[in-house]
Amino acid sequence: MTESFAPGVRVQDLTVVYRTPVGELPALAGVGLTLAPGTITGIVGESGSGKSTLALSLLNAVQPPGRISGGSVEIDGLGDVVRLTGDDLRRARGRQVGYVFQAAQNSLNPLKTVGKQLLDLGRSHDVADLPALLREARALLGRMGLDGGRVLDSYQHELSGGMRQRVGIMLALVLNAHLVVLDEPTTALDMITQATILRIVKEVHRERGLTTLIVTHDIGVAAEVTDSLAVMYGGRVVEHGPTMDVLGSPRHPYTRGLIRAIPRLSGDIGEATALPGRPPTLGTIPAEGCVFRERCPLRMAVCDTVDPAPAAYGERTVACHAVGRPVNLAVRKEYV
Amino acid sequence: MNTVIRRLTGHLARGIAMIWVVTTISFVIIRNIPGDPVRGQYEKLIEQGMGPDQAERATAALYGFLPTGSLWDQYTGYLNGLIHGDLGQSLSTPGTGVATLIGSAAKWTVLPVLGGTLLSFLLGVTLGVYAAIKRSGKLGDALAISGSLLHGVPQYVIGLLVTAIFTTLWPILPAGGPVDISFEPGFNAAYIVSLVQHATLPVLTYALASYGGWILAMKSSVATVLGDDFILAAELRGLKRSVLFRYIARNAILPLFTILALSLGMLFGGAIFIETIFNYPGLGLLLVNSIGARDYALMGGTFLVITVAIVVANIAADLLYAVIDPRVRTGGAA
Amino acid sequence: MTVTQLLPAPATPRRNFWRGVLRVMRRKPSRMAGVAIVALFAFMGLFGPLLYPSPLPRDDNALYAAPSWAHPFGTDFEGTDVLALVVTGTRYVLLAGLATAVITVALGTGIGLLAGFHRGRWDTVLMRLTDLQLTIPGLPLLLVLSTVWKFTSPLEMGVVLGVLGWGGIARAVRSQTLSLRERGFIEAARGLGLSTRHIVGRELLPSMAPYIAMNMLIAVTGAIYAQVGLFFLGVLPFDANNWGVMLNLAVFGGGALTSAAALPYLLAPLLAILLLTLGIVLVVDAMDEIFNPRLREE
Amino acid sequence: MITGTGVTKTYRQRGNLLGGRDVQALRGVDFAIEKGGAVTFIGESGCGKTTLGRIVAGLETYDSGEIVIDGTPMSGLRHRQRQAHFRRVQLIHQDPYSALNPTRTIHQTLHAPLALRARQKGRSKAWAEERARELLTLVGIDPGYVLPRYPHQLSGGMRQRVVIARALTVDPEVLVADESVSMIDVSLRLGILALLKDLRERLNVSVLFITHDIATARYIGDDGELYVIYRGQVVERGPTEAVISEPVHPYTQALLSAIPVLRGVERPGAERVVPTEALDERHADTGCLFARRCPFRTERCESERPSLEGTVHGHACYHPQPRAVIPVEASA
Amino acid sequence: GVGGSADSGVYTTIDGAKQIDATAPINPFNPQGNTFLGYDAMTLAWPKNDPVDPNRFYPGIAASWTVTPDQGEVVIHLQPKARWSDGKPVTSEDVRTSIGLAYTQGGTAYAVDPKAAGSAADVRVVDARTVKVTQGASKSNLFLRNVLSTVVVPAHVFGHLLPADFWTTLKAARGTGPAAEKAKAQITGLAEKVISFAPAKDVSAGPFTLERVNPGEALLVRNKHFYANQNIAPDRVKVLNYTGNQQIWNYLISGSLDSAPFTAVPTGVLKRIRETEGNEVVKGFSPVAVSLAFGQTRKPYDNVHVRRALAYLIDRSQVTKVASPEAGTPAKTTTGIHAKSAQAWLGNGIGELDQYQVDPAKAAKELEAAGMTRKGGKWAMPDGTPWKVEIHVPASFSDWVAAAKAITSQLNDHGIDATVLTAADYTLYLDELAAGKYDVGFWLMALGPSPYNIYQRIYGSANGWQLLAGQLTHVPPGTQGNWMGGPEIIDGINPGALTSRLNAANPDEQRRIVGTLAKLTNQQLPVIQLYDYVNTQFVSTSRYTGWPPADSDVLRLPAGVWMQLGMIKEKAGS
Ligand SMILES: Nc1ncnc2c1ncn2[C@@H]1O[C@H](COP(=O)(O)OP(=O)(O)OP(=O)(O)O)[C@@H](O)[C@H]1O
Ligand SMILES: Nc1ncnc2c1ncn2[C@@H]1O[C@H](COP(=O)(O)OP(=O)(O)OP(=O)(O)O)[C@@H](O)[C@H]1O
Ligand SMILES: [Mg+2]
Ligand SMILES: [Mg+2]
Repeated sequence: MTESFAPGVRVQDLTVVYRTPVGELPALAGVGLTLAPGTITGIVGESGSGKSTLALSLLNAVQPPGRISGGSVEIDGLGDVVRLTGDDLRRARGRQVGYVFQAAQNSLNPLKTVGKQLLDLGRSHDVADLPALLREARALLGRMGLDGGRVLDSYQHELSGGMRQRVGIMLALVLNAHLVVLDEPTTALDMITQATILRIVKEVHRERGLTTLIVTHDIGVAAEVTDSLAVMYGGRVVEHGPTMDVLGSPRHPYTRGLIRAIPRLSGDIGEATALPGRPPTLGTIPAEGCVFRERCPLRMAVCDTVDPAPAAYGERTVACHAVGRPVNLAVRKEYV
Repeated sequence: MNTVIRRLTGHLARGIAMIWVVTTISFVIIRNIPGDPVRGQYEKLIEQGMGPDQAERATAALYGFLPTGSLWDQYTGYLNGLIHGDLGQSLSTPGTGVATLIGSAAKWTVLPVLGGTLLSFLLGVTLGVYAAIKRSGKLGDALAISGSLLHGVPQYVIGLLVTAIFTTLWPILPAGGPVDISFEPGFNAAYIVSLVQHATLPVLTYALASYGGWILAMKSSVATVLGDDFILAAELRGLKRSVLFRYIARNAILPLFTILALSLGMLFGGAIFIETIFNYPGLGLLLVNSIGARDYALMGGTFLVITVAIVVANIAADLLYAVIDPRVRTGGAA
Repeated sequence: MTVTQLLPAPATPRRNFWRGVLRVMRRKPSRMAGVAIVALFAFMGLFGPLLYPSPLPRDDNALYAAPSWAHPFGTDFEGTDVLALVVTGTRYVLLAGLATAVITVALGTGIGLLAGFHRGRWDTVLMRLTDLQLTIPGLPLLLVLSTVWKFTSPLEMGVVLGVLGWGGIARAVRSQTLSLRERGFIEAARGLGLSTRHIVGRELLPSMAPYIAMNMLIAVTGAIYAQVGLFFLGVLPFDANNWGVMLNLAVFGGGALTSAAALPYLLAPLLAILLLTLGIVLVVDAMDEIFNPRLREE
Repeated sequence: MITGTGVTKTYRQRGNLLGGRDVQALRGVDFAIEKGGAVTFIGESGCGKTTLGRIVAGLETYDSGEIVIDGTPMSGLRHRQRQAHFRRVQLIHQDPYSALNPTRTIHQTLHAPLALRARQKGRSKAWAEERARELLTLVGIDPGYVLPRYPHQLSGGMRQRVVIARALTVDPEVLVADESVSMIDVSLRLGILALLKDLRERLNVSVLFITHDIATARYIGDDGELYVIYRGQVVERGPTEAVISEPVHPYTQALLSAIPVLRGVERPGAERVVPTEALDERHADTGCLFARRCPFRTERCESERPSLEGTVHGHACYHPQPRAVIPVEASA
Repeated sequence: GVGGSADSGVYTTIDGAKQIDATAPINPFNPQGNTFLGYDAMTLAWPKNDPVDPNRFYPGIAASWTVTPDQGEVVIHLQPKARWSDGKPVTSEDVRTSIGLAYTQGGTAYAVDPKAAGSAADVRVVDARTVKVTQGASKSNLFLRNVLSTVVVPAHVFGHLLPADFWTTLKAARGTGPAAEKAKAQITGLAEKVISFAPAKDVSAGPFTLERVNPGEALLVRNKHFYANQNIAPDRVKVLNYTGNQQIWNYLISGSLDSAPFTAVPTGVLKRIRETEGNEVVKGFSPVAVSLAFGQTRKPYDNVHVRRALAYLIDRSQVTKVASPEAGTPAKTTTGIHAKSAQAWLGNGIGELDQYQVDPAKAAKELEAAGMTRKGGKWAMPDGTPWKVEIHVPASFSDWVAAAKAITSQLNDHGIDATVLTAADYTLYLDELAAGKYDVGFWLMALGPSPYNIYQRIYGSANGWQLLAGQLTHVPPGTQGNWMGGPEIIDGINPGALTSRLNAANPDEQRRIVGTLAKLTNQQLPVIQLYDYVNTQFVSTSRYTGWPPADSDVLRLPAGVWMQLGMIKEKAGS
């Protein structure tokens, strides 16, 4: 009873709080995000902006001391994941939603061979035909350019970083999940390996007809593979739209600043500038008003008091008071 | 394979050197213990109600067993004996070899030590997992604190309390000795039941005194493993709780096995209080008695055996780790 | 392009160390209880003997008296108040415990640091020494030593227990040192040409402080047990108001485990041990947070 | 000025039960760091970049070859003398959190080396205090805010600046920056790069920059030199801009090809090079080290090892060929 | 379990004399040997617990005996029905072999040295069941006692340990010259072989034989060839190890012991023991007393006034109450003799002795007489230095520790600074005591009934008098174990010489000497007698009856002997 379609995902008004010594603080504040079926969506943002928290929420797997305190995550064929509990939730994980972990380097049990862990996975999801599962795994690994038989017989420490990451992807897909979440799939890999993994992600996505979510802090990575891109800052999605559009003509001042801060191989060095100030942490996110205002070149009075609501501009969603005002619509020339 | 042998020989060489040093130190200390075994025996007999003449006769025999010669000669003689596997003759039980005495005592130490360690290990590990999982709750706190507390309470205190409870207040278990002599030794129900009954209190005391330590060790080990990414990854793959539990438990227990091996070694010498309180005829009691009787050879022999046990446990712990951890077994850093 | 001047974040007042400690303590009431218990024992150790006349009064007509208002824990074989014995006996026990802890920690930390910091030949030699210390069966050796050596003062007792017990800490401190050594800040300090004394004293030691402090407290309890245990076995010199001697006399002289008459005499020192352990355990619980500025300040 | 000739380093891995293997981290590396210059090393993970950085900073020994600091060869010196020389080279760690002692405030951290410095220079305590503020201001942070704080109370960017300030306390001539920005948030990264460049200009310090993100190399020293290192061997070397825009060695080309393209802003280069295999340390090291993975290899590559050739823009390859691999602006 | 020992037909007791060691041989000559006196180890006869006369016996293997008045010749008649547990009869040859084996071990009656007092000169087999033993020239009035105490072992098991020419060698050894020396060496050279000998199984002439032994217990089963089998009620005897009073108390409270040897019992525990159904306490005479002994060469204890002052200050009844309320009686006075024997030996003479009742005034006078001074309520030495009384005791003797503590408390009350110092164990204590390291220490004494044994403790080797080859010499203090360091002659009396005379003296002379020594001891106070022990035994009437009554003269003998004598009967209906 596996779905053979790419599910759509609708995240609405999602709020996640972490319990800290000074009380519960929101890591996600009313996040809304839609993943169109069959697309690759990227989430970018700086460290601590809530990317992983959002990714985990898709599996209702926010770890204590955090909890989802409001909102919903509707996944086609599963319903509202936030409401799922117990065995239903467990079965959804792995079977309907595959997750490739942030630190895939260490996402395998060091004491068991990959094959044994694959069998554990199969048994946990009541797969009747385990030999078939092994065959499928070998095929997937082979598809990603690995010797399936050898990899299944290996322990984690016998595999290189890139190989581990591919094993992670295999484990996320082997039960035929059609929604795949990849959290920082290439962090800690070097350039060449990263390029290989990204290529594999794209190919597998296409071949299997998946809905894919990639979380990364590297805009380059997102730009390389995604169809649509969401930019997060301080627990909010500040801009979301087709990747080419968001990168080509960023509207939110943060997105703009971020792109300008990326060191690039070509172009004028002098054009690049760092954003002033520093990214917020859980404790320094302002309680009211726009979270970005401290670093914003377009700061206005209203920003201090009112948190801008995301507004749709065509295919784009932007949460900024300054966007939509004619004066500020002008996009910097060099990026057009 | 060559390296295995090389490593093992290295271990052995170091172990033997260690044993030699400890033996030498203990030899020097033991030979300098004040107290004349002959006079001690004599007065002891008198105190036990024997007439002076009879006591004199009984102790006269001891003279023949006293070591003679200069300290150096005694030392070389002793070492020479050791090399030939001869631990010497006991003074307090003349005519009996130290090896025989130690052999019979070691038998009795192994039983409660193994039983007690395994029991406390199982108990502590189980509760430790629980304490780690519930660590932010009141129960976890309570378990952790009671673990530290129990870990802290000395064996003799627990031994005393256990004796008071199970032999006086509520006399359901024998107060001492290894086994009831009424039963024919061998593989028969009555004998084994008696054996178990007698071992129960020492084992219980040991288990109670040490399971707190296991709780703490396991708790911190589980906490580390719980923080490891692969556990969250496994959870996100939707693995069953039982599988997940096995992942946690196996990884958390691994570092504890080496501690287990080490503590088994230490225990051979550490059971003194328990064996004294329960009159359990193991190595600890043998050592205490041999000190009381100034039985130099026996003291030295017991000391040696205890030291060897520790050294062997150290080597075993090291090898064990290499065998059970694939990261070490198949070479390569994790 | 110029260097961006970062916006100053809202200034937080510079916090006092002790305020932080207080905050850590307040976080869990059990820790306050722990501090109170340890303080109580410290007080008894310092001033206990001054609270009672010396020699302690005794009552020939109330041998092994039952607990009462006058004698909350009854009296001993001579009719002396048991509570008074426990209180006045604290000093010896604590002093020996402290002496042991100081020696254990000083030797263990010193040797561990030296071995870990210098590595190479020093390391090999010191670690062999540590192995040796760990191989020597401590309790059996203590039993043997007690016949050679008259432990007349608590300090002597502490020295011997300390010399027999530093190995564990040395080993742990060494491995901590080795791992800290690889941390950037130690390497940076070396690269800056700071003196070894500075690196060890100012950079390494404070990072290991919670660990050392914890070990110190554990060493105190360990020493107290070993010491009380030896007195209990009766191999150490007699001192009427020593907890271990009290245990010994209660059990072997008074039959406390057999009849109820001497039970309070047994229970009083036992409770003292348990209470002290509890206090120390509770304080150790807070140790990590006290020494970690991050946990302390939050 | 620091030069290295034929620097070699082999790690002998202590075996566990099954024995270990030796890792050749550096195989005869030549380099030169000019005063006030910028030298960048790039390469895949494990190719020996960090090892080289640590050797230059005097934190690691080398097996053979020679390092000469201002004309003094290091190998003949005693430990103390060597240390004094190496004090002129300061390493800036990748991880700004572990590089600062969490139990010490920034004031304490900066004060220790400054006090030492004050003593050497015969200056007063007040000088040290003043200098701390000066240095913090120099690296672009507010001394009043930072000095009394513990590292955990600062952001990654601030911590990295403090680390740099600390390195500057001893008036170094060379800063070795090993992946110094990779752990810092994207929005702050440029700030640090700009700072390093600024220091080069203002204080005339040289920077040895180690990174796997080639783009960042441009921002420190587009006037500097770029070394591409592969399995311990320098395979291409030249002026930064030249190597980036006209890479000659297939390995360099592969590295540059792997850099993600900012679609919407750039388009990929036309002749991207993809290696045929993943890096494997166990590959034979006869012949060209890259041969196994090289799409352009010939028989010669597998038996003979090319050495670095060329003066301004050198490369170690039998089939050098410039290829257009780097992304270019989408429109311009 | 504990209940297992309550099986009918099993008699459970504790052997207080030694650790049961499973590896030791079944050999009465081995100090740890697995034989149990009165059960499977038999002596010729069993000494009665008489306060005065050491030569009163119950029959053992010897059914009867005759002795000449000077104890020159003892003729022993064996039990006519006595047989070994393997069915062979017990013969005179067995006795002779046993005596031969005893010679290899040395001992008073069987000393190879002909000059030793009370040694046997000749052993003659008169007939199959009669043996005659003759005493050598240097006579001892303990000869009969020593001969009758001979342990008898089967010649067909132990006989091969003696070489065929043993008796000729012995004869040669009792001569003089190099040949005798060589023979002596040959005989003592046998000692180790005899001790180490481990018979495969127990061959006993007693009521039981050893069935098996483990490290803490031994099981004996009935010997069906025992000559008085009709007297023996239990089928089996379980002997438990003695490890401490604690353990005995527990056994008693659980009701699992049929009888237990002497143990010190605190009042509270005694009450608890009595509460257990069937438990009874039997008290009797025990010729042992505990005292405070002085190193008389050490200042200020060299001064008799100081010793007397201490005697006047120590409240012996309070000390007894604190230390041993159940198993001790405060010493009536201090004579070196147990109060009960003293009554018999001294009669009205007791009244003339100083009782040393507590009397601070007298004590102060004595101290002043010794030149001691009182400063700020504290007594100081004549030279003004502080006086600190250090009382030494072995840590393992809890009643001694309590007594010492009580004494120091009393002394402190009277302005004398006193502390208790313990030695880690008894062996160490004895060693340091003998080395003369202590001022004041505890000491066991009054080991009766033989007056020689009693005074030998005070005026024997510990005080400088050595009996070597029948010759009495006095060694200076601090040498050869002379730790008491008393003068050789006091008021014209040489107490050591008198003591050694007790050995051979006739009863009248003995009485005179004892009188003199008691008086001397009372005045000179080489020791202050604190309390006399009371033999406190526990028996249980729940399984057996017929226990010896209080003050019975069998009380100090093992229960196995009580059985032989037909005392212990199975309780009807149990
Ligand atoms: N266990 C936790 N306890 C308290 N706060 C937490 C916890 N985990 C995350 N947070 C906080 O929640 C916020 C979002 O964290 P999250 O891990 O989702 O960020 P991220 O965008 O994935 O960052 P990174 O790029 O570093 O992975 C951060 O401010 C973080 O400090
Ligand atoms: N202390 C060491 N002991 C043994 N081998 C080492 C050691 N340090 C580095 N190596 C090995 O030397 C080689 C070069 O390592 P180095 O750290 O210099 O690489 P790197 O280029 O800095 O890699 P990365 O990009 O991952 O930081 C690697 O194969 C590494 O495994
Ligand atoms: Mg994340
Ligand atoms: Mg590196």
